[in-house]
Amino acid sequence: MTAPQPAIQTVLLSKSFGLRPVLHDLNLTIPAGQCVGLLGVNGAGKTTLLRCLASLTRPTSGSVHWFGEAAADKPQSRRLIGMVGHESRVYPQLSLRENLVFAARMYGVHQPESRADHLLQDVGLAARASAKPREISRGMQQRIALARALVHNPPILLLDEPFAGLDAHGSEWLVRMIDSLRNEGHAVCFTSHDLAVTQQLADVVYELRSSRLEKVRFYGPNLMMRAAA
Amino acid sequence: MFAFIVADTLVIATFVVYFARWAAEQHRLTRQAESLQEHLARHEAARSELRRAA
Amino acid sequence: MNKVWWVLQKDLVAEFRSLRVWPSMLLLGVVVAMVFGLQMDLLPQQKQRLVGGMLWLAVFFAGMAAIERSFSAERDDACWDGLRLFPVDLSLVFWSKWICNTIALSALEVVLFPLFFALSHVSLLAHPAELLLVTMLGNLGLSAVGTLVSALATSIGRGGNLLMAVVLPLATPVILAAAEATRMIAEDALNQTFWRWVQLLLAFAVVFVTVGTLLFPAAVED
Amino acid sequence: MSLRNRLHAACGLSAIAFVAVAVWMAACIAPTEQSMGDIQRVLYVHVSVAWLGLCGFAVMAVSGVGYLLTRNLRFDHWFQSAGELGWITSGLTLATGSIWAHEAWGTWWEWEPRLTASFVLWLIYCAILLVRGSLDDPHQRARIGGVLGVMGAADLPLVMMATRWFRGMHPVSPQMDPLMRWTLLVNVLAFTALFAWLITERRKQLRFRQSNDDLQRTLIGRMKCSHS
Repeated sequence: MTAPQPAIQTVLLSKSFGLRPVLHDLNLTIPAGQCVGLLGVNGAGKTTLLRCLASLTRPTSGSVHWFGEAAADKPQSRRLIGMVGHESRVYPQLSLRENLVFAARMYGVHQPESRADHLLQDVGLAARASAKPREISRGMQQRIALARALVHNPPILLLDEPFAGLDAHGSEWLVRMIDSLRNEGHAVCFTSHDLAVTQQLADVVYELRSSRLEKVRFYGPNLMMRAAA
Repeated sequence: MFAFIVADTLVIATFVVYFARWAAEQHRLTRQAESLQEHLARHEAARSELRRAA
Repeated sequence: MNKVWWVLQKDLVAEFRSLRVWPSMLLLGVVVAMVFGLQMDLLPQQKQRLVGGMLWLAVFFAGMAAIERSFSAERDDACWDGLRLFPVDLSLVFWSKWICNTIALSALEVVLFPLFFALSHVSLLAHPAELLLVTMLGNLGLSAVGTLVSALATSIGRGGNLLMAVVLPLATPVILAAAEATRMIAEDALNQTFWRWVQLLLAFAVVFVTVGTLLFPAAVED
Repeated sequence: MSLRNRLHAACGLSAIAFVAVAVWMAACIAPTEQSMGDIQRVLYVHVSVAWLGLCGFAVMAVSGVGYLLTRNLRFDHWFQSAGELGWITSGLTLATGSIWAHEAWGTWWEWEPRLTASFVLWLIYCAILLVRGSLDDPHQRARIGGVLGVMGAADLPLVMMATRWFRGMHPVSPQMDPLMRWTLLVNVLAFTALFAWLITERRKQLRFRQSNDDLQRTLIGRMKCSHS
């Protein structure tokens, strides 16, 4: 038997905007069941990297593979990806439940209504199912965004600054959530600039510096050692 | 005949102006390429110097 | 194929709940109609000649503003990214948006047609079937062009407004054909030329729906 | 100067010589038209640039499709140079046509089908170039250009048809003296040669610019690396 394909693999991934290089020849591999944390200062290119991994942005050169398949080759392979971005990606005019039902239908999920109810239960929003996204708090918005990303149970989960704007209670909930997803075998990649949470949650931590990835090891709380990845 | 002369002059003059702009741009690009190469070489030299020192 | 319907349904429900695009589109159309009405101090026959062109220009300007806004609405809360991540062929999304925009244009015309015909003292119901045909074909073509260009404009974010300037030259054939055909209806002169214009409208709609279906995935990239 | 550059220069010089011959033929060799007189000589250059305006669109559409299929910026260099020269030639079509109209019809402009069509064509060129000029990222520029180029090319026949049916006044293809036909042919060919030469030179220049940009990008990348 051959070794299982990694959930995400990038080969010499580069992206530049005009004259500005953002990512330079990145080789990143994330096997299934691993949680990867991405650190980096603002503007280091974390969001760009995540968007490239999700096939939302076309890399300038290099390629992204999901389970050995070239990303964005077939629309169907986008089913492998779930993503939570800065914004919630839910329609403000539709209720939370309607949003989830719509997403479930677009993903071709079996029985979209019951899947939506189930997810609302999971993220603890069942009581607010008929509320509109603008009527709920930031923490709840983060929950609905996660629910929307998980609607088709994707094996790869990408999270862009999932802890931003969450209080202690909210981030504790999110850590537990991500942890259980990882244990179920999902590959998770998240960006953050919160060292403590990253250290606690991630199996492997990279830092994005001057368009390159460096592997980070922690020695004691928040003491970092960098090495080229 | 006057209209003909005006029309042809206009067309040819436009092409000449386009070509002149092309030439100016070409000149600029050539100089830019030279200075970039120079920069790159200097940078390369500084780096190997550092490496030798280390 | 029912994915086309889901997106369309989502767009219509969202629009009916918030009413953020259609009322402003209708208002713009009515204002244009009023300005034309005030300026058209002409003999009835002259009005008949002009009404087609005026009408379709009003439809064009109000309609394109609406189509552009309906796309920028997708950009709020990054719903656009969510839409692009669905495992469906993006050409299907083009079809949903195209149908939705055609419905928007039709709604606009339901208001504008009586208004214009009243202003120019032209009977609306002389050739209802032909009028409906011309209008529908015109709408289909206009919304196909508008949808594709708005998608492009949305994909580049700021600076996208500039792109809407492309639509007018691209849409000249539809506006010209629809205006001429409407004029012929108003003047009660349905001859062979009229059917030629109808053919042109049909050709335009077919060409741009094809182009849109093929190019939409490239148009919405980032 | 390398052999290649010399070859390019030779091509350019022969294109220029060819244009000189064409202009001379239009001015001195072609017989004077009986009803219109010397004004008719404007036609030779007018038809040539009008043809080139259409050629520009064809090149743009083909290179736009090429880019969208391969995502290679090489195609975009073709696109940009064809766009610029197409814009220039279609603008010249309007100008020379206007001169002709002033002499022949006594008016600078008439909303006549072909005039309207070439005006619309020119507007599309303007819009495409303006939009492209406002974008910084080369790939984004190429993608937007590609889509718009294909749309414009698909629209072109429809614009022609619509305007032709609308009203008609422009001479389509009048009876011509064989010598006039030859002059016209030589003019079209000569200006096409000049056009082709300018396009290829401009394309080469755009590629040069891109290689400079690549160089600059690596330099920026290196500096970022060594500073941090």
